[in-house]
Order: sequence, then structure tokens, then C-alpha cells
Amino acid sequence: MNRLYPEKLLNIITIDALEEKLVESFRKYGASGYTILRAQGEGSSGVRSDMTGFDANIMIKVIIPPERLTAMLDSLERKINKGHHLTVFIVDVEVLSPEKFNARMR
Amino acid sequence: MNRLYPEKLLNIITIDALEEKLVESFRKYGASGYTILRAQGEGSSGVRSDMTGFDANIMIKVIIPPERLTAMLDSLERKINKGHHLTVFIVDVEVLSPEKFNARMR
Amino acid sequence: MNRLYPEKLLNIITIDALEEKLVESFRKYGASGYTILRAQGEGSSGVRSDMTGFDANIMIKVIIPPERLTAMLDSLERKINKGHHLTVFIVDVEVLSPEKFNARMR
Amino acid sequence: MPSISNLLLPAVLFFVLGIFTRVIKSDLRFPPDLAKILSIYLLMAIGLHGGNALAKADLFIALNSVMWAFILGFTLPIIGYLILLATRKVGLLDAAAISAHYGSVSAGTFLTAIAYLDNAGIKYEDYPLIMLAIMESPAIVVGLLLAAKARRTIAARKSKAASHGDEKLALTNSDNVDNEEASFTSLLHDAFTNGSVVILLGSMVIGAISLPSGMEKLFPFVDDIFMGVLCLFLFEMGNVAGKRLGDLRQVGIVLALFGIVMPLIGGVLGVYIGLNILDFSVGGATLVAVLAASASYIAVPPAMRLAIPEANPSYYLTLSLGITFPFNVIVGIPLFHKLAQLNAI
Amino acid sequence: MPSISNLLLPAVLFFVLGIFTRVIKSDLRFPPDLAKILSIYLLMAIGLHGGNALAKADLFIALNSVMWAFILGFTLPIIGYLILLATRKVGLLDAAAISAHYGSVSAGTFLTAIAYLDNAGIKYEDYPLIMLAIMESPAIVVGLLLAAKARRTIAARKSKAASHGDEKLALTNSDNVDNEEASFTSLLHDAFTNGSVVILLGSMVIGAISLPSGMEKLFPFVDDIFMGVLCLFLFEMGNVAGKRLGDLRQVGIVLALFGIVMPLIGGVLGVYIGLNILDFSVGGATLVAVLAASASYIAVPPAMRLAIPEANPSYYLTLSLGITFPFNVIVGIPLFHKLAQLNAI
Amino acid sequence: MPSISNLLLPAVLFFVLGIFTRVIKSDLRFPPDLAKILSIYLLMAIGLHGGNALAKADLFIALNSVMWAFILGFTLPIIGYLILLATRKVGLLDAAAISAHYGSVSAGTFLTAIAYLDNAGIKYEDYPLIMLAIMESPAIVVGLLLAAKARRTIAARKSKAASHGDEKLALTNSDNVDNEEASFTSLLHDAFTNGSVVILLGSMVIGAISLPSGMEKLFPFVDDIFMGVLCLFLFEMGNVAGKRLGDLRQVGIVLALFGIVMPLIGGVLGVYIGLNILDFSVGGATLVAVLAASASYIAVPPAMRLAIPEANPSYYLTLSLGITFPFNVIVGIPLFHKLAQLNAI
Ligand SMILES: Nc1ncnc2c1ncn2[C@@H]1O[C@H](COP(=O)(O)O)[C@@H](O)[C@H]1O
Ligand SMILES: Nc1ncnc2c1ncn2[C@@H]1O[C@H](COP(=O)(O)O)[C@@H](O)[C@H]1O
Ligand SMILES: Nc1ncnc2c1ncn2[C@@H]1O[C@H](COP(=O)(O)O)[C@@H](O)[C@H]1O
Ligand code: NA
Ligand code: NA
Ligand code: NA
Repeated sequence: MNRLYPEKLLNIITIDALEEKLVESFRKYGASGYTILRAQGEGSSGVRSDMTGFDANIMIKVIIPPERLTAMLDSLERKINKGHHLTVFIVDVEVLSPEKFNARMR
Repeated sequence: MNRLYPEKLLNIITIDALEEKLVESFRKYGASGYTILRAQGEGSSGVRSDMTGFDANIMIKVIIPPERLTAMLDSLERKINKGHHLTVFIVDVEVLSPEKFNARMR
Repeated sequence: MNRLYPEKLLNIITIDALEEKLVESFRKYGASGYTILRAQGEGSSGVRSDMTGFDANIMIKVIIPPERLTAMLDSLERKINKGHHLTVFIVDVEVLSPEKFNARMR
Repeated sequence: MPSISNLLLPAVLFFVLGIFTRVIKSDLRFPPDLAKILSIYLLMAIGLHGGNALAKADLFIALNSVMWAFILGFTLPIIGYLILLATRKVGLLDAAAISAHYGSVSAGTFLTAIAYLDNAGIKYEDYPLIMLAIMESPAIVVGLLLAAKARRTIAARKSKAASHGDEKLALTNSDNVDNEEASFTSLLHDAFTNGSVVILLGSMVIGAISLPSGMEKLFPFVDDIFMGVLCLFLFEMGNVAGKRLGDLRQVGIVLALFGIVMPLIGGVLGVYIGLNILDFSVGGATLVAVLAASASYIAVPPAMRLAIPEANPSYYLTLSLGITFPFNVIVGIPLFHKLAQLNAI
Repeated sequence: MPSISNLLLPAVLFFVLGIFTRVIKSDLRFPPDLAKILSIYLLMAIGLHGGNALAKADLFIALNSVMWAFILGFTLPIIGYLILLATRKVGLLDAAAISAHYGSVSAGTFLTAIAYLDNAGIKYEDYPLIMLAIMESPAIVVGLLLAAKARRTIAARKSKAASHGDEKLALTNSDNVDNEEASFTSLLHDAFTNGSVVILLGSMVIGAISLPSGMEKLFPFVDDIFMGVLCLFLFEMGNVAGKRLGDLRQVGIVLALFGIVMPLIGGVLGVYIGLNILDFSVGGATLVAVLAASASYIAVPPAMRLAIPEANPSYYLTLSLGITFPFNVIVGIPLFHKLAQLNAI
Repeated sequence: MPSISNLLLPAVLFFVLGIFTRVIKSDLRFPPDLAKILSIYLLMAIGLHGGNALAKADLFIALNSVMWAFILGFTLPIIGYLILLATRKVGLLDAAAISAHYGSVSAGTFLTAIAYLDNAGIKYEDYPLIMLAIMESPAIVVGLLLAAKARRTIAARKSKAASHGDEKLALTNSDNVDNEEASFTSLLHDAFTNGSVVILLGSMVIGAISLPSGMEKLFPFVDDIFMGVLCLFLFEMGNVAGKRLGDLRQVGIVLALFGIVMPLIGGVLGVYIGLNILDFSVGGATLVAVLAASASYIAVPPAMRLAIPEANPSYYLTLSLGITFPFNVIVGIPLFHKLAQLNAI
């Protein structure tokens, strides 16, 4: 039988140029990992897709213990206030082993 | 501190040929944006993947205010009834700024 | 008007080499389908991305009736215990037609 | 004996190797975009090459070829539809979707035929190239017409049933018809602005009107490396076709036979039209036969997915890519060539 | 008349075909990675070719060219910025982001110009190639400086307002300035280690120092198939530019005119510098004009996204790719050539 | 002095440029599928070329080469495993996974060696090509056998501990062994149907049996542009290897040394076998040395991920791609050539 444990899944949609900066901040705010998917999309800043493929969207997923979420969200909000386009949303998820997501990335 | 606001995340998995039609209907039913991911998959209509890459799946994500969801779902159901293969599911999410998702796409 | 029905969305992040094995087990444990997204990421086993693109991550999504979830999770846990790196999480979702997800893949 | 030496062409051998990789369950997978990139290149190259040649061609013969391309594109799906109905193995909408594929053409098969003729030192006209570009579109249109007819038949059957019962059903039907009409124009548009068609026709026009000095610089790209790229493309197509072989059981023996009978019918018609009506050489008639015999696996499947979503894609993909394509590459091409040779005498 | 025959170059025709596919709303889409792969190839090929030639070139002229590349790269964005402010159609930060694109260059336009000169049998120097590699970077730097200035102006305006009110705003501003300073070095670094710049300069060095026997084996790859790959690249760029045409309305007539006026200013400056200062031939001066006239659509947009996230990407993408690029390819190149011819006499 | 001029080969320079882009932290990233596409091309090209040559070769020497490829493929991982255990720096399963990579080969290193020999005008036999195709598989098999042995040792240690305690653990262990046995056959299958192996052997067969007239049309694709594609591939590999350099600290000095000692051992063995046992020329013996010295970074890593998931991928990827590959390209190839020259006298 599996016992399931609650975690928060943070989702960020933005341009791929921000990838390294965001990964840095995941490390800083104590995420145990992250997953990046290539994406295309449209929003308040118009279509974000081709432009010769050099300048596309990414969707980042970070599973993070609820108690570390607030600091991370604050940091994302600061980026948004500086003018960066980040679409952020949070989902409640359940995981098999919460310890995995308490460890920090090297 | 971040206050979080509830929204609905609509997910649609289907063939990429339907992309433009669906984007049109997102515009019509008042979405503020959408994000598309390339995917492959299998379901009731068999494997949907290679065929020389011309004919692949997409997964579309639309964050939409709960009050606009029903009309959008109705429109998707009409497409399904016509025979189109759409795998649709909805997730409760929380966002930082609900105004962003109330705006309509240009 | 749409009535919505609850289902479980199982998410698995792992290396693409495990793709076929996992699909086999979805079939065995009665999933009606699955969707695979190409991904890159970082976690306890370091960065998982380029290596000439031969050896990348995938993110798999399986919508599955709650009552079939436990057996599937048990099987995933066995794989994890053998040393395979699987990041697994479950999300509550709502769907339009639950029958679709009760059918089994051919 | 051309039929044996055809198997020893690198292009054909790579196709066989591609199938083989699946048979032995190799983990070889091609990046999804590679086939698309190779297709764009191949269509561009044959378009430029053809346009360049056609600039010097006879307008009357060209127009006549176009007309016969239309006739073949319209007729073959109807023949296919009637045969499929006769088998009673698939529903009306599946029959419409499958048969549309046979009115269209497969650029891969066509190019293998050209490699075959070149290798055997056989001359051929350039007109079949325009036919290749034309034939993608009418097949899609006929597929739509057949589907519309099928839907009306189904609706009629249902409303007979409904006359004893539910009123709402009839309403839904008229709804559907509305939407159909609306989208018919858009699908007609899609049929003629399909990506493959545009690359092929566009490159043809460019090949015809470009300055000769400019064209010359393109030849290393469009001519010299062409055969190598074709081999790579067929390698990948073999890999994809090999995957479809596994679906054969699902399709059943009768449908599988249809995937061989249709190219035979098309090939015979093609040889006849090529030799006797268009007055082409043996090489040119072989190419017309290949056009008629081959089934689309690039332009038509997505069009049918959109236009006839009720049809099962496994049927038409397995038939066109798993049966008809290998049959044409390995058996059909030398067979039609032989046929053209015999009839030309 | 070079201005007409330019339109009949395959490279230009493929660009037009690409736009056309969008105009007729074809479903043709190129795989996202194709443009990137083609760019890598094109930059590598012109780098190797240029380096090979420059190994035998005059060091003084080379350094002089580099200096003028820097001057052009710094001056053009400032001219553009002032013009944009004068139009009063965009904010300060948008003006900074847009004008940065005009200090940089478009390798696609440059290559089309080379195809044009080659086709007309006009000789040109190799020095503009180094300028091409140099000019990506200063434009990004100027864009950053303009943005920093713009932000200070905006902050000053706001703090005037704030002096009557909220203290917190001033604090936030100083916060921002901190972060800016910190990231300026990192953006400077980005400007000079940008992928395109590295491929171009790196290949140039390799072309200059490689053993001749090793270089020889590369020529079929970097020379023979070059023109064909360029055609494919411009086909795709046309497809992308065509998409941007739809955004023209949003940009407005005044901004659209800016997208034509800037290349005219740049082109005239470039012809003058090429002919009278650097003492190049008509061909060489035409290339300098094209460098000055063209706007980046590869290196600068992502840099601006990061550095000036407040600016609207639709503006600069539509201007550089939807207006200036087609204008240069179709009108600019033959025009600047004519201008150079007239002034050279 | 071949060791200096080797560094001035374009292929080697592009590899260095690739590393350099990471060192300066350029944002240059190659599309993920490009390396895969280039690998497919390179394997296809060397396969065709080799097959064509082997069609005229001596069957006895070919079989003898295959046998020695097997011997090398089986022996080298065992040597590596013993050395790694002696260092006491990694666990048993890590040692098994790492050493498997050294029994296999790197096609990129092999091709650089061919470019080096071609450039220096040195002749070589075609037999090492078959060895290249053979050596991917035995290494994977040995890796599995070593891992099975390692797991039994670990299980034995644990059950000693368990005999004093928990019963459940022993049960779990036997479970594991069951599953292992079951998957061994499937991993054996994987080792021999691996994508790279199939492309290489398949193209070799096609090159050997194709009609000469058909092969001729392939040469512009497989020969003329080959060196350019190799440069692009090594550029990308340098970029990837450069990234691994950052992981060096994590690996530690002792393991890093292993990444240099293993190719030295392999190279010496290879020169000896090439010259004295297989009786090859200096060029041929250099190639055998390169096969023995190089470590796989394409076929083996995914196989080990599946077969020995407990091992840390950072170790084997950093060693094979971050240390052994650059070492062989820059130092190893000219060194082994020198060694072969000295021993041949
Ligand atoms: N309502 C939405 N639903 C899903 N994705 C969105 C939505 N709004 C924005 N996005 C994504 O976020 C990116 C940036 O959005 P924006 O900041 O609004 O320009 C877009 O390109 C989309 O990929
Ligand atoms: N149970 C499921 N879980 C996840 N994805 C699914 C599921 N069923 C279908 N899909 C996706 O939806 C696509 C169309 O499914 P279908 O309409 O069942 O053929 C498939 O190709 C899958 O990508
Ligand atoms: N906290 C996390 N959030 C999102 N994805 C993760 C997380 N941890 C691990 N992953 C993903 O799972 C893969 C394997 O993780 P691991 O087993 O920790 O090496 C990584 O490459 C990531 O793509
Ligand atoms: Na046909
Ligand atoms: Na400029
Ligand atoms: Na080795």
C-alpha cells in the first residue's frame, strides 16, 4: 500500500532566456530539482513561439515542500515587478516519498 | 507574503492539426492566453506519435477564470461529439495575480 | 452544462530509456492511455539533459480511475526500489467523460 | 532483370533496413523533426529540378498532364470507395478516409522510381512532376465529398429510426450539416494550400523563372547530395513502416489485400494513360503509373484526421505506409516498368 | 537593371515564397529547430570562408574595419532612439529596445547581398565579414545604456510625483538600480559571448589557422551546398516574416515607416564609410551599407527580452523581421549597390 | 611533428572551439536533435564507405579482426573494473558501469583519427571499421556481467548482516535476482540491436551489396560533405564535453586520472594487436589503438542507465566525455600514431 504525502507543484511559463536565472533561484530557495518542458504560447505580450526558434517559451515544474514555497514566490514576484513575463501557478500534488523533495540540489 | 487566488487550469490533449481551431475558440471564449506543448501518446485511437512527425499530439494548457470555464467546456464537448479526439481534464490551481487571467487575448 | 467527474492524474518524470517498460506497465495495470512529453531536468542524480540528446528525460501523464491507482503506484515503487530514478506525483483532476478512462488500451 | 536489381538500389536497401530495425526490435528512433526536414528538402529539390526542365517544356502537354492528374485524383478514390464498400469490412466514413489516400500520391515512392529509372539508364519526361504536385489536392476534396455523402446516408438511416422516437437527434443532425458546410470551404482551402503542395509548386515556379546563373549555384545542393538524402529519408520511412507492420493483424487480411489491389489497379490505369493518352516514353509512363498506384502518407492523413475524425487512423496509416508503400517500392515499380515496356512495343 | 534581376535570384524568390505561404494561409510550418541548425551552418560557413581569405589580408585595413564596425554599431542605435522619441509613438524603454536592433546586423540580409553580388559578377572585399561578426555586440551594449538612461528618466519623473507622497516607491527604485548595476556586467558579457558571435569569430579563426590540406576537405560542405542552404533558410525566414505581417496593424504606420527610414539612413552612411573612409570597391561598400542598414533578428531580440523586459517584443520583432528584413532583401540591396556605383564614379 | 599539426586540423579546432564556448560561458546551445541527426549521418557514411571497400577485402582477415574486436571489448572493461576497485574511490556498481564504457568505442574519436591520417597522407586498412561496429556490443554485455557479480557480492554482504536481523531483506534480494535474470536476455538483445550498431552494420552491408551505379550517386553525400559534417559534430561534442568539465571537481582527481590511464592502456594494447597480431600498417594499427583507447558516449550510457540504475551517471559521463574524449582527440591520436611508427620499424 502506498501512503501519499502532500507537496506543492510550482509551475512557471516564461521565455527560455530566463532559464539559467530561474534555476539559480531554485537552488537558492532550496528546491530538490526541477523539470523543464519546451513550449510555445500566447498571452499579454503576444504570440511567443517561432522567431526562428531562438526565442521560445519554457514551462518549468518544481515540486517543493509547502514551507519553502513562500520565499520562492516572493522572488518570482520581484522578477515580475521588474517587467519579466512569468505566468505562475501552483497545484496541490501528492508524492510517494516526501524526503526526496526535502533534499537540496547540489 | 503572497496571497494566492484560485483559477481553473484546462488541459486538452489532441492532434496538432486542431491547434488553430482551438486557439480560435480560446479567443472566442475569453481566455487570456494559452500554452502548447508537443506530445506523443496512446489512447482509444491507437498510438499517436510518429507518422514522420507530421501528425503528432499537442497538450494545451489554458488558465481560465472559473466563470468562463463552462462555455469553453461546452464548445469542447461539441467538438468531441463530432468525432474529434480530445482528452480534456481540469485542475484547480492557484495564481499570484488573477487580473492577468481576466484580460482577453488581442 | 457539463457535469465533471473526478479522476487521478499520475505524473512520472524519468529517463526516456524507460519509456517502453513503463508503457507496458500502464497496459498491464489498466490505463486507458498515456501522454509523453520530452523534458530536461535536474534532481538527486544531477543534470539530466543533453549528452548529445540521446539520453533525455520524459514526463509521462496518465489519467487513471482512482481504484486502479494503487496497483500502479506499487509497481512504480518496486522500480524505484531497484534504483531507477522516477519522480512521481499525483494530481486530482476532473474530466468530462469518466468512461473514456475506464476503457483499457488495446 | 530489373525486378531483382531494383532491390539492390541503395535507396530501396535503406528502406528495407529501416523495416528490419523494427523487426529485430532495435531501439533506433529518428528525431521526430528529421523526416519533416528531409521532406522539405526533397520536395524543394524535385520542384526546382522539375521547374528548371519545365521552363523549356511544351505548354499543351503540360496542361494535358495536369488535366489527367485531376482525373486520376478524382477517379481513384471513387474506385477505392466502391471496392471497400463491397468488402463490407469497414464503415462508410472509414471507406471515405481510406480511399482518399489512394487518389493522392507518395513523393517517396515517386523518388524511388526516379532512382530506379536513373540507375537503369531509362529516360523519362518531366511532366509527371507537375502531376505529382497536382494530385495531392483533388484526393482530399473527393475524400470530403465521399464523407459528406456517407454522413447523409448515415443520417438518413438514423432519422428513419428517429421518426419513431427522439426528435432531438434530427436537430443534432442538421447542426452537424451546418458546421460541415461551413468547414467545407476551409477544407477545400486546406487541400490546395497544403504545405507539401506549396513547397513543390513554389519551387517549381522558382526553378522556372530564376536566373540561370543563380540556379547553377543551387545544383550541388539540389542534385549532388539528393540521392544520399533520399536514402536517409527512406531509411526513416522504413523504420516507420516497420512499426505499422505490427498493426497488420488489427487491419485484417481483406483490408490488407485492398492495400495491394489498389496500387495494381492504379498502376495499370497509369501505364495506360501515360503511354496511350499522354504519349509518354516507357520511363514517363512508369512514373504516371507510380503516381496512380501510390498512396499519400504525408498530406492526406492529417487532412482526414480533421475532416473525418470519426474514421480510425490505424486503418489508413497501416494501409498506406505499412502495405502500399513497401509493395510499390519493392514490387510495384519494376512491375509497372515491365508493363510499360510490354505495352510500348 | 540589377533592381529587377535581384528579384529573380533563387534566394530572394524563396524568401518571397515563404511570405506567400503565410499570405495564402498555408499550413506549412518549419520544425522549430531547423532555422537554428541552418543558422549554425551559415555562420560556420561564412566564418570559415572569411577566415581563410583574411589570413592573407592586410592587418591595418582589418583593424580599421573593426573600428568602423564599432562606430556604426554605437551610432546607429542612438540615431534610431532620437528618431523614435521624436515620433512620440513609443515609450522610452520601447525606443531603447527597438533601436538596439538597428545597430546590429542581419546575417541573412548580408548573405543575400553576397548572393546578389556573386550573381552579378561583382567583386568585394572580405573585411565586411569581420565587421559582421563585430557588430552584434556593441548594439546590445548601447541598448543597455539607453535603457539605463531611460529608466533613470522614468525614475526621476516618478520620484517627483513621489516627493509629494509615498516614500516606499523611492526605495523600490534604488533597489532596481542595484540590480541593474549588478546585471550590467553580466549583460556586457552576454553581448560578447553571444552564440552567433562565437560561431562566426571562432570559425573565422579556424579558417585562418587551419592547415590548408584540412580546409580543402571542408569546401564541398561550406561552399558548394551553401547557396542551397541559404535558399532554405530564407524560405523559412520568409515564412516567419510573413507571420509578422499580420502584426503590422498593431505597430501602426509611423513605426512601420521607421522600419524603412532606418535602413535608408544606415545604407547611405554605410556606402559613404565603405567607399570614402575604408576605401572599398563598389561591392565592398554595398556590403558595408547592408551591414549598417540591416537589423538583427537573431542575437538582439533575446538579449532585449532579458535586458529590457518592460518593452513590447511585438514592436521590435515586427519591425526587424516584418519590415526591415523584406525591405532590405527586395529593395535595399540593389538600391545600395546603385548608390555605391554612382558615388564611386 | 604530427602532434602539433594535429591541433590545426579543422575537426580538432572545432572541438576545441566547442569546449571554449562553455569556458567563456557563451549562451550557445545546439538543438537537442542535431547531434542525433549528425550521428546518424556519420554512422551511415562510414558504414557505406567501409562496406564498399570491404566488398573487395579478404574474408579471413575480416573474421580475425572481428575476433580481436570481441577480445578487446571483453578484456578492457575487466581491466578497468579491477583498476577502479583498486582505487577504492567508487562502489562496485559504479565500477561496473564506468568500465563498460571503456570496452566500447567512440565513433567521434575514430573519425577524428581518420581525418588525422588522411591529412597526413597515411594509408590504413578498412578492417578497423568492422571492429568499430562490433565493439559496441560486448562492452555492454560485460558491464552487465560485472554488475550481476557486484550485486551478488553486495547481496552476500547484506545477508550476512541480515542473518542477525530482518528476514524481509533477504526476500527482497531474491526478488531482485529474479528480475535481473529475466532482463539479462533483453539487455543482451539490446546490446546487439542498439541503434548505432544497426546503422553502422546495415550501411556496411548496403555498401557491400549495392549496385556500383547506385553507390556512385551517393558519394557526394557520404564523401564530399563528410568532413564538414564531422566538424559540426565535433563542435557540438566539444560544447557538451565543456559542460562536463564543470563536473570534474565532483569526480575527483583519482577518477580523473583513470580517464587518462585507461586510454593509454587501451592504446598500447591496440597498437600491439594492430601491428603484431593483425599485421596492419601503421595507419591501421593507429586506428585499432584508437578503438581500444576510446570510451563510448553514445550507445553505452543509456544502456547502463537501464541496466545499472544504481550507478551515478555523472561519473561515467564526465569520464568518457569530459576527460577521455578530449584526451584522445588532442593527445591520444598523435601519440598512438607515433607509437605505431616506432614499433613498426
Ligand atoms: N491564461 C493562460 N493560460 C495558459 N498559459 C498562459 C496564459 N497566459 C499566459 N500564458 C503563457 O505565458 C506566456 C507569457 O504570457 P504573458 O506574460 O501574458 O505574455 C505566454 O506566452 C503563454 O505561454
Ligand atoms: N488515460 C489517459 N491518460 C493520459 N493521456 C491520455 C489518456 N487517454 C488518452 N490520452 C491522450 O489523448 C490522446 C487521444 O486519445 P484518444 O482520444 O483516446 O485516442 C492520446 O494520444 C493520448 O495522448
Ligand atoms: N523537486 C523536483 N521538481 C521537479 N522535477 C524534479 C524534482 N526532482 C526531480 N525532478 C525531475 O526528476 C528527474 C530525476 O530526478 P532524480 O531522481 O532526483 O535524479 C530530474 O531530472 C528532474 O527532471
Ligand atoms: Na495514387
Ligand atoms: Na544595422
Ligand atoms: Na575502448
